[in-house]
Amino acid sequence: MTKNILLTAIATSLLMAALPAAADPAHRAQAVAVIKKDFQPRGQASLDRLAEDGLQAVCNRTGNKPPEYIAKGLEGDQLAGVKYPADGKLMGDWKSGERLAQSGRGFTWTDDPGLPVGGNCYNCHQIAPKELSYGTVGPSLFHFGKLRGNTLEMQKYVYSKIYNAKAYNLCSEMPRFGHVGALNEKQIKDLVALLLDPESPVNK
Amino acid sequence: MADPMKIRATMKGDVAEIRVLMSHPMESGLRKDAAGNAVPAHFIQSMAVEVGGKKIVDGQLAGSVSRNPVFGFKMKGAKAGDKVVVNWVDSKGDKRTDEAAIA
Amino acid sequence: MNTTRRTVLKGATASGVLAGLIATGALRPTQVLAAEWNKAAFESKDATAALKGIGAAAATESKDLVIKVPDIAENGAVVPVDVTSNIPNTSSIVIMVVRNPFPLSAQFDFANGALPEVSARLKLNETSMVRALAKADGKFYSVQKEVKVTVGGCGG
Amino acid sequence: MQHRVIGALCAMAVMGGVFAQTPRKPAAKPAAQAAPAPTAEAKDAATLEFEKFRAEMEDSNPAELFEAKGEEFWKSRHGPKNVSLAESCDLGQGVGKIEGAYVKMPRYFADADSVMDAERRIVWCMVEKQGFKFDDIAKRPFANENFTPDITNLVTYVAGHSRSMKVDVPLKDPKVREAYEIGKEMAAYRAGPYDFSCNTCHGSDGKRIRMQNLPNLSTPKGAMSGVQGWPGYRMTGGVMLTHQWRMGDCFRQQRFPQPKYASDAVAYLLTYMIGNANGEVYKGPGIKR
Repeated sequence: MTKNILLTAIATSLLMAALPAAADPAHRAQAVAVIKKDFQPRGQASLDRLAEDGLQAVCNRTGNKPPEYIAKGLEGDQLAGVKYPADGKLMGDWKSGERLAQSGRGFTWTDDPGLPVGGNCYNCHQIAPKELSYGTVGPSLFHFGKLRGNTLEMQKYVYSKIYNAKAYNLCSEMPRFGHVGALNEKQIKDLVALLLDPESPVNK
Repeated sequence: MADPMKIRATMKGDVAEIRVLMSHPMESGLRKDAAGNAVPAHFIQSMAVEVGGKKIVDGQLAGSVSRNPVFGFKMKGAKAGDKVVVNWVDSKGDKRTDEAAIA
Repeated sequence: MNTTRRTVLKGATASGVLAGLIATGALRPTQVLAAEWNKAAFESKDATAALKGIGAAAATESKDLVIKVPDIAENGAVVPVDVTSNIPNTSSIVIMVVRNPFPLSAQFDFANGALPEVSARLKLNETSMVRALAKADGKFYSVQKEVKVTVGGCGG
Repeated sequence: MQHRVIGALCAMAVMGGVFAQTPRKPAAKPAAQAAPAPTAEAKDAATLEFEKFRAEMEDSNPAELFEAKGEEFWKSRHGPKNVSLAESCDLGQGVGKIEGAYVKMPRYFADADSVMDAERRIVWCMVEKQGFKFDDIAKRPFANENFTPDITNLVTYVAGHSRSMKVDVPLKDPKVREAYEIGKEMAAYRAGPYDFSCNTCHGSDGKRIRMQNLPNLSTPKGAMSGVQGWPGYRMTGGVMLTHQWRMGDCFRQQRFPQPKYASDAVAYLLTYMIGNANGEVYKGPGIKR
């Protein structure tokens, strides 16, 4: 899942050396050792998921607050890795986007790896006003397009944010849906439409 | 053999409050298990509560009563020490009777 | 009572319940005998048929019948329902979940000092009206309230 | 939108709905449909609505049925060695003593040279004192459908004897403190396809996934709401589940592999979490969504 690591191993280790030491390196090291020792694979959740990729390592070692000069550079790397649709169209079908936003399935050891992964959006965000059961880990996205318009620039921002939220905030809590292959191009387009299409209930 | 019920009966003023917990899957027959197979119906259909030798509640239930059913009843004319007997019979003919005293 | 009981017993025989009752000794007169199951009403697939099945087709709305249910269910699998009847001579309380595949959920007949009041927990398949009925002096009264069933999150 | 067909992040896989195979009718439209976007306050109203029924739900909790079975097991002889836990198991308060034992774990047990949470300790007793095989217990450690393992009933029984008592994890014990510090670091460890750590969901105040509140485990009150109600009777599926199970389910939702049953990993995390709840009052086995 995390094969497309943008940082090479060498770059990572150099970077780690440059980082301020973790608050409690000894216990952190023990925690990592316990995690490696005491987990077992189940379903699609294999043990390689326990390894940090470069970005995770930076965030883990800095309590999710990397020094700005490091964060900026790495965010740029993440943004550079976003693959935009070849046809240049960034907005799909908001109705499909709404269905996708509702689904919280995917990647857990009880999920069938053959089934599509959901967008998980309502878990953390308020989106269309009709859905009352929404989470608040992320900001409300109600009226997202109404407030911001749907210029090509805005479409590009939303597409890239869903593709890789870490391009804008290195240690964001939001997953990198496109980067890790959870959502494909069409799905991300549909979510862009959900947020930006004037016909979407989000913007009514 | 069905597991025992938990019966709690207490006097609140002149009213006896009777609370019954039953151990039962209450399968409606409409549910599918993890493998996608229909789970056959198996639920309590009839129940009765008797206090001091007299029946006070006669109940009929559907599979839409929640699993491990919980019921609350109230009555007048009972006193501490009276025996409360509850029984049920399910759709497979399994049954269970338990008793408690009003506290 | 007697006619209904006989009809019900016939239904029960078909499903083998009666045989079970006899085999387990539940029909011995010395035991607290639970009511026989009104198969026709409980297996009705819509609320109207279920009402007919319990003889309550002509129920009238009543403010003296109080139903307490949550506006939004925390979990559709366990929805607390409290029903209290302030109608004199209430002898039975019936609870229905209108949009369930089998709407009729429970019927309680009271006697010997039991107050016409019951609390139970029911499964709601989806957002639905929950209807309570009370039988008093042979007539049926009803009240209903909607319970919303929503998508769940983690669950503590 | 068809609400319940689509799995929420955390909905149990088994439950598509209460009557899963029923053909779906369009859900009734909520009355407030036409209103503008519901505000955060409206959401809190839903939470308040749940709260109104909480006391009644907790007062008549099917967990009692499992407590009763646990008591039966605790007091009677079992296993290849045919001894009872009542006459052999020390939960830190002396052999057979269970009053207040649950809220004083995790603690360090010299005989096992480990920091153990309640469930891990009882499993240890079943293995060491009664002669059960650990692997047999660990094969099916948690309840599902119509199966409830003895260990779950036992934990529920023991937890029931810490009702209304203050959580008192002995953090002054250096071994327990060490476990706490390691657990704290584990909670912050982000990995997996979604970059989640425990703290992603449970490290700040006032957040929700869908309708469920996310306790902030770094504060006493928040940690307590993560401790409170476990072991709990889960309305979804109608099964009794333990705190060990809950930790595993968090990792499932974190998209991690599964923590091994009754392992250091779970014990250390529980030490961090329950330790943070020290001083808060535990209400006994609970009822969960």
